[in-house]
Amino acid sequence: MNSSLLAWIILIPFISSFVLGALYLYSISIKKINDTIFTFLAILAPITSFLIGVAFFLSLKNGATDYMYEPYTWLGVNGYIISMGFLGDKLSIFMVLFVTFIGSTIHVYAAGYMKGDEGYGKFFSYFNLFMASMLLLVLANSPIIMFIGWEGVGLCSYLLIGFYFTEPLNVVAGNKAFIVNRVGDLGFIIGLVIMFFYVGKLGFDYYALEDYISLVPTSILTIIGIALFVGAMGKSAQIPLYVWLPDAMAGPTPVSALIHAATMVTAGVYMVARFHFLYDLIPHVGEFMAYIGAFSALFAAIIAMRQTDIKKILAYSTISQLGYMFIAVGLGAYSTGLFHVFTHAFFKALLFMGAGAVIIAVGHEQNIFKMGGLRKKLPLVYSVMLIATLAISGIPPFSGFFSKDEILLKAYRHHEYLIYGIGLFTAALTAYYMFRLFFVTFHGKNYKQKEMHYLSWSMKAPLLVLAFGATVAGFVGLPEVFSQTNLIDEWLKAYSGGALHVEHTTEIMFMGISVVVGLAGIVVAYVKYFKYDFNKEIQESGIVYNKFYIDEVYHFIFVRGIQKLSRFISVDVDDGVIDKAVMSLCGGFINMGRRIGRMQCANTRVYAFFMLLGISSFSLYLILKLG
Amino acid sequence: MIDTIFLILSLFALAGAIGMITLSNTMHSALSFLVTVFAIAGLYALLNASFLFMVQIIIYAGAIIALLLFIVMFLNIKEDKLKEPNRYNIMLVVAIILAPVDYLLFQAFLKMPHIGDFSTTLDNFGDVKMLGNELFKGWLVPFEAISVLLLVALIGSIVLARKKERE
Amino acid sequence: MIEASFISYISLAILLFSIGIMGLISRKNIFIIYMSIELMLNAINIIFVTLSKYFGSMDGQIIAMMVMAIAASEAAIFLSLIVAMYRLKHSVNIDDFNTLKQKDTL
Amino acid sequence: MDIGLLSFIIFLPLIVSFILLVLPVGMKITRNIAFVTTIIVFLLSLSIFFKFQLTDYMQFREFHPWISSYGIYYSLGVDGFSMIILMLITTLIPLGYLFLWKTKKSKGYWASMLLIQTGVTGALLSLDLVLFYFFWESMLLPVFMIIGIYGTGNRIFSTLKITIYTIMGSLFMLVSILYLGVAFYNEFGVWSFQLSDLVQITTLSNFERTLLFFGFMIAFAIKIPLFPFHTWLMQTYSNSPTGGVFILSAIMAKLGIYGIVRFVLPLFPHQYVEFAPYFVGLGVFGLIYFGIAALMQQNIKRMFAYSSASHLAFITAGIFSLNAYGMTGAAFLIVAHAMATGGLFLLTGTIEYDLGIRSISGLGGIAKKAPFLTVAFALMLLCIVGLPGTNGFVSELLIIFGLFEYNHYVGVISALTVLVAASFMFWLFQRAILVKTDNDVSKMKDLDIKEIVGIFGLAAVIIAMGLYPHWFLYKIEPTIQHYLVDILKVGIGS
Amino acid sequence: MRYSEIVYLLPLLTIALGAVVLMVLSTIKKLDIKKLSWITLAFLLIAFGLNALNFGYIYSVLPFSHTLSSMIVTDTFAGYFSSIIIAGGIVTVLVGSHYFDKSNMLRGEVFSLLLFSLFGMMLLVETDELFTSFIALEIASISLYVLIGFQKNSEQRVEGSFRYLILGSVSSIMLLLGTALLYGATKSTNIVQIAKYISAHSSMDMTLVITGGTLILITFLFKVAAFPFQNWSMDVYEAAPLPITAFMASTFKVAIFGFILRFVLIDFQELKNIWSDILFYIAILTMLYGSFMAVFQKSLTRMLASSSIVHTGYLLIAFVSINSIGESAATSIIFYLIAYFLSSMGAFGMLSYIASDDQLRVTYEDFRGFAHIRPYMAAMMSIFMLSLAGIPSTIGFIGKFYIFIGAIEAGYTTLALVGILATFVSVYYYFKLIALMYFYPSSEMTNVPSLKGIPPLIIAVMALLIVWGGIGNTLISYFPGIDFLIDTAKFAYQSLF
Repeated sequence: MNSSLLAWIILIPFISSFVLGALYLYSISIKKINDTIFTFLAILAPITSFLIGVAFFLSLKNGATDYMYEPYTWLGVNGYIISMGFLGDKLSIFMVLFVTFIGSTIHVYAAGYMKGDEGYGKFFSYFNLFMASMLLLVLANSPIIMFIGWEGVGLCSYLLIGFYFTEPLNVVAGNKAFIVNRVGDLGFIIGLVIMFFYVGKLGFDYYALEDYISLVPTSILTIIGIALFVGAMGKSAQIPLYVWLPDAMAGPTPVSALIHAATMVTAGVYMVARFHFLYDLIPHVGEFMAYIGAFSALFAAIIAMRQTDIKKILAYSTISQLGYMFIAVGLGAYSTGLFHVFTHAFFKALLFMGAGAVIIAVGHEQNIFKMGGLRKKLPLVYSVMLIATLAISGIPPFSGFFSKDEILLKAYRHHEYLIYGIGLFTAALTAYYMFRLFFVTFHGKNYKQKEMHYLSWSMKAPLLVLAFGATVAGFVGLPEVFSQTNLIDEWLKAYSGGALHVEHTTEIMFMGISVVVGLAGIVVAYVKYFKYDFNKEIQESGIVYNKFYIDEVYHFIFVRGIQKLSRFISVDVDDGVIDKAVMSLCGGFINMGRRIGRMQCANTRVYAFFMLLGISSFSLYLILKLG
Repeated sequence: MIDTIFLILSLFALAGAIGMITLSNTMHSALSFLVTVFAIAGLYALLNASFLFMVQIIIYAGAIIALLLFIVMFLNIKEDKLKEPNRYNIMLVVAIILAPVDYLLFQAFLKMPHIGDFSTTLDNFGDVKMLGNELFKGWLVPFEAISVLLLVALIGSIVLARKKERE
Repeated sequence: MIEASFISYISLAILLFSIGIMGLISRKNIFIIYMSIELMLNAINIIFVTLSKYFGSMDGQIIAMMVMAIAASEAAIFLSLIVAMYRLKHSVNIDDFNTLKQKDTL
Repeated sequence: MDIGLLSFIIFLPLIVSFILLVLPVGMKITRNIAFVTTIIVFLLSLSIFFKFQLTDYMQFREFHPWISSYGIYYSLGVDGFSMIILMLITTLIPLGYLFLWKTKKSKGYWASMLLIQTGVTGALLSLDLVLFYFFWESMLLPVFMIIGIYGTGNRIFSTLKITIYTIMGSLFMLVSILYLGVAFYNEFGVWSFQLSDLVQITTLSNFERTLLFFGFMIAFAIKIPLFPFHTWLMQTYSNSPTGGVFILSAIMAKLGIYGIVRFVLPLFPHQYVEFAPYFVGLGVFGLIYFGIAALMQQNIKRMFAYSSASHLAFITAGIFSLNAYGMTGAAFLIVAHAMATGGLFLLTGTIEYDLGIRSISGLGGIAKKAPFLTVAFALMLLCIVGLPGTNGFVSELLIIFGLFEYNHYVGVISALTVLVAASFMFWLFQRAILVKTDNDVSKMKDLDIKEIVGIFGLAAVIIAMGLYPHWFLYKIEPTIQHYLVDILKVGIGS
Repeated sequence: MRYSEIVYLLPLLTIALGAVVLMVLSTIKKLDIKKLSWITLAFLLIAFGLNALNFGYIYSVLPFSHTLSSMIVTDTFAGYFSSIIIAGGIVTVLVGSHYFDKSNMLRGEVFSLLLFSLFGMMLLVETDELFTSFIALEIASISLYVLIGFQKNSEQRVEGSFRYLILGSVSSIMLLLGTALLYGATKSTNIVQIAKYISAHSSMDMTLVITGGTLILITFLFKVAAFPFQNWSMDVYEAAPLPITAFMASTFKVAIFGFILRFVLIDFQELKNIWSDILFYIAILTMLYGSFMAVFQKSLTRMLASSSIVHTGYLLIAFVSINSIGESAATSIIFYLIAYFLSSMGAFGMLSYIASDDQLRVTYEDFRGFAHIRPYMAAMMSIFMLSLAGIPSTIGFIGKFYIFIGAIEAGYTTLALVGILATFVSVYYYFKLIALMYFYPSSEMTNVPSLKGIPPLIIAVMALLIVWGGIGNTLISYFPGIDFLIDTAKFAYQSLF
């Protein structure tokens, strides 16, 4: 296969995005264009990319070596060259496949969801731009090129969160997402720069880095590792940079599904996996990462328990699940982390799309306590949501169970018992809050009889596809006890961090614990919310509901603080000190002139006196000089 | 003998000068200045400048001061109006400030290289013939320039003193 | 060594010159100011004539004579200006003429 | 006597401007002819770009005696660094014209714009220090006129302020130039103000060189402007008309940087290296200081003024990083920033033209009325922010590389640039363009076709330079290496 | 006696003849100001043409040296300065004729006095005898006193004239006293003889010579309005009718510099260093004083007067810098004089042209929005201001360039820096005028003469000369450029020796 096709995987959505954008601008300012054209152009792109991805997948599966395509020198300074290059290895093609697949389904879904929206074309333009950036991130062959995609997805995230930009809250959320991501990017860039200086001069693609990374002293590697992880923290919404993600739910639901649940947020995980050769050398950083992940998982789960907004709950659950992934990659089990990325993509996308369907159906209401009893009204949605909820809660045989269980097992086997405990506890919480959502939304009594909106097939079909995926995706990574071949570990052998052989009985015991914990969560939720009385006025409050006031604290420290500083600089320092000094110097000169101007008193005798003084001083000077 | 005359004349000159700058009445000070002018004319005579002696008397005493007095009287100035209470203080200050100037000038002349002789002179030194000869042989340009200057002064005084400009 | 009589002439000239400057600055009366200037010219003339005698050359005397002519021409200008000024202000006080004073001072 | 290509580029606008001023033609004809002139100049400079050879020599030299009694020559030349700025100037100016097209200014405006072009290209291409100074000061006058006549607010005050400020700086430079000339004369017995001659001076003591170095640096620091010489900038920008602020920000400020690289570096390599830490520090400090100050500005142009100052400080840090990365990055950021800031000022000018408002709080909801403008604004903004895919990113990355190589800690701090610009720029975008407010923006019109062609052309270049920077950079590589030789010599010497 | 030598004297004689002729003609009532101005112009042009005959090469002649006792020297230096002086006369007459015509106080004698004054100035630069210099200075000054006080029913004119008369007389007396001292020391009043004496007796005590020279220097400093002898200038410039101010500020200053340069360069080349310390401070104080005065003025005349003090300061920089090495400083004075002459003559001329109609006290405010009424006049005024400020592309810049390089070459970098400071301050008050002219909407200043007739034309020519002198030539070979001006200045300098 021609490796230049790698570029086309990216280029197709990019071109599509460009064309869509141009058409959209044309459409709104000159002549209206039919939405069908947009739909067609939009959906074509990810599907084509997906097909190319499949071709690469098959080729790799048949033993082809990694594909590398370097069309041109991106930058060459001081003799060091950074190429614009793409790498098609097993990891990237794996990512390409699931990104394009999930992307395609969400495109289809969005075609229904966004129908009739004013910004229809714009939406797909952004969407395809996102696809292109994400694919660039994935397919890049060097960290710098990856960073282009990395920031590109951040930009698309910004654009899509602020999609309805006339509403201040949306744009604020978008800004927040972008800025917080930028904080992460700061870390990324620092890591990048340090890496470039220690190894990059020998070549800056992954191969070269992998070869020479061991030349770097560990202390530096630690810094690089932490810096890069800060980047991942930003993108993957880990403590302390998670704050943007819940707010990012301001965007249209397909956006939340695609970007803020399935693909973009997992970029951090992908990046860590990509730099496995680095993190392998610095396990202490990995441990740190795992702890961050664990705490993020727990923290987000706790917050999610008391939220009322359906999308916010899902957002916190995303943070929580991302925490799991970081536990895995932090402990060196990259393939396990990626496995969870994979399964999570399915069920989380499904959850979001289901939520989107619900939201559409009830007329853009997001508070779960104002829904209720939707089971009858939306049977299809109900059933797929059930699958997804079970998957996320870790109930076998749904996909989430396998990946999450493997993570917990890995944690245990690495003797990280605290992490294991947190993970387990979080699993229980997850089951609890997810079923809380589920029960409240679909069961109970809907005391407000509302007109249900019609759901188009373009929304329903992707739900089914993903529901299928959420059900079976776990089977690609079956544990040893069930299957000899763990397909994921097989495919991503280089990233598996070494196989962990566990006694079958132990393994089953752990599975049992997980299932029990999950079921316990479900039971609690069932007791509390299955027959929930909607006539009670629900007033959630308290520290958990308010997300531990983290947002407010951040706002106070960073936003207010910097605004104060800004005002101080521009008003007090610039205007008050520097400019004033300059101006008073000038003013002082002029006033001095006015003072001296008194010498021009128009008195002849005074003038003559001055002359006399001059003559006299000349004489004195000469007397002194001549002796 | 000569020294005595010099002493007397210079005393007169100084006294006249001091009188000129101290007397408050214009007329008095003009007359005081006249004394100085005459004393200086005497000094010229002492210095063998016989022609200058005459010129000094004619131009200064005869022309300039006469003109001055004429104008003072013509304008009929009331001197009482001018109050100059602190003129002596100013004079004192000016005198102090002038000290270095005078010292320098004096010193300069004292250090002057000895190239001349003050005592011996020609018989006809300073008389009209010698002066005229020298004037037209060696000083033609300044002489002509002076004539231009006088012309300018003539026009100038006409212009300035003319009563009305243009009808 | 310079002869004493020579120096005494010069000293007289310097003294007269100084008195002229003193008069110029200390007096308000424009006539006296004018006469001070004339006195200064006279003082310089004494120097020239003294030098003329000293050098035994007529140059100094010629210069002195021409200075008198200049003094005369200056006299003409001076007096006519004084007349013009007196016509305007009816004053011979030089301090009364200060229309050109710098405005806008602090 | 033959007239070279560079002379044509410099003086064509001047001649056209004079002809237009004298002839009794109206504003429209003046504008059209001025535009055509700039296009011709652009084509000429394009031919220079393509004929440019990959060496570090000065090319397209022109060398004629001007004031031969003092060895002052009319001496022009282009190397990689000046070529890239020349391209920038000649590209940006016609583009700016497209935006200024509809301004109802008198013909003096257009004539002044042409004069400015002569001044800046002349200063850019001169290799004789007196000639450089000549153009350097001359270009101030049309700017003075444009801001003073067509500006708003307290324009007279700010015009006088910028003039006096910048002239003060350049006068110090003049003294330094003269001092160098005299030193050369004393050493070699002939007068010369050629850069290539003056670098050979060996007799100056270190102390003298340091003073002269600062003589030059004050001039450039004011022009750039560096902290604490920046206060003129805020007032001037906020009171200037669009064209004036466009020229000031996009072009003239860059000449300050250019001057440092072109003259200060070769003339005083020791001092350049010796004081590099301070200027790097000043640059990085300025980056953050101005960036933070920009956040709370109410006047949109004032905010861009701070933003420009922030970036220019960063560029300054880049050129003092003493390595190829920083230098190349600075050269590239000069271009990137000029394009993006120029574009932003032009767009802001359009908004101001339609609405007559400059304060951010008076705007809002423009995006709905003017989608093209919004898209263009966003693209420029992304370049300022340094988003990968735009040339802004490439240059910032290179400068960070350079600073990191210079000093690790400085490099890490300078990475804050990714955060600084983003914070205020996006906030501005939110408040001024996107979010709908109660303000009446119904008079807002979208860009017309000329402006669209212009601004999107610019955006295309920005993105092209972001995606394939090497194609634009390889031509200046030899020049940069040539400059580094000076610095390396210092390293060997000390 | 070679009668051909009369050629060298012809310009001077033409001026003298013109003065006398005009004196006679001014009594004829039928001739109005216009006609008289044409006659004056004719004489001036003839004199200029005669003067230009000897242009372009180095010569030094003592015409009729026997008859005139070598008291008149006509060399390139004298020719150079005479050209400027006559040109000053021409411009004054052309620009001023409008003013004289409009202000109905002036009579035909003005032209006679103007020519007499020119005669005095020319004699001043052409004589190498100190007493003749004194007389020449008196001729020039007395004519000016009268010209200033011509309108004797105006209080300020008479007052200015009288003040100038008193102080000017005192300063002239210093010249006379200095001459006396030099005569006492050297037994001669001829500059060349004095120079010979000094070089022959360098071992002897020079107190008398130096004191005499200092007194002459004081006269010079007074006439060019250097600190602390500067106070008169602002009053007198304001008092005088504007064309006369222009004449004084530019032409007279040129003549004085011509005189002192000849005197100092020939006689005091070696002894000059004795003054360098005090002149150093005088130059600084002069520039500072002028700057301090200029920044707060409201009246343009006073502003230009104080700025002329600053320009004196620049010239003094070069004056201090004159030393044995290099000729830069001396030449730079000669060059700067022409630059300053053009700029200030233009600026004052323009002012007088504008003010002639309504006899206003011309202030900054009067120029508010001027560019919108009279764009070309505003442009010319801007050029003069730019040149005075020393902005490149004007001759003022080249002049400053020259001065500063001379100062640095002589080791007076401090002076150059102070000069820079003064320049930088000057930008404020010059640009303020440009700003006022251009940046305000047109005001009610309706009574502005339109752009008609000779005066604006001559002003325009000066503006063009300023630009030409600032850019010079690179494109057209053999067409004189800046080098030509510099070379001319050098020739003038070289002809002294």
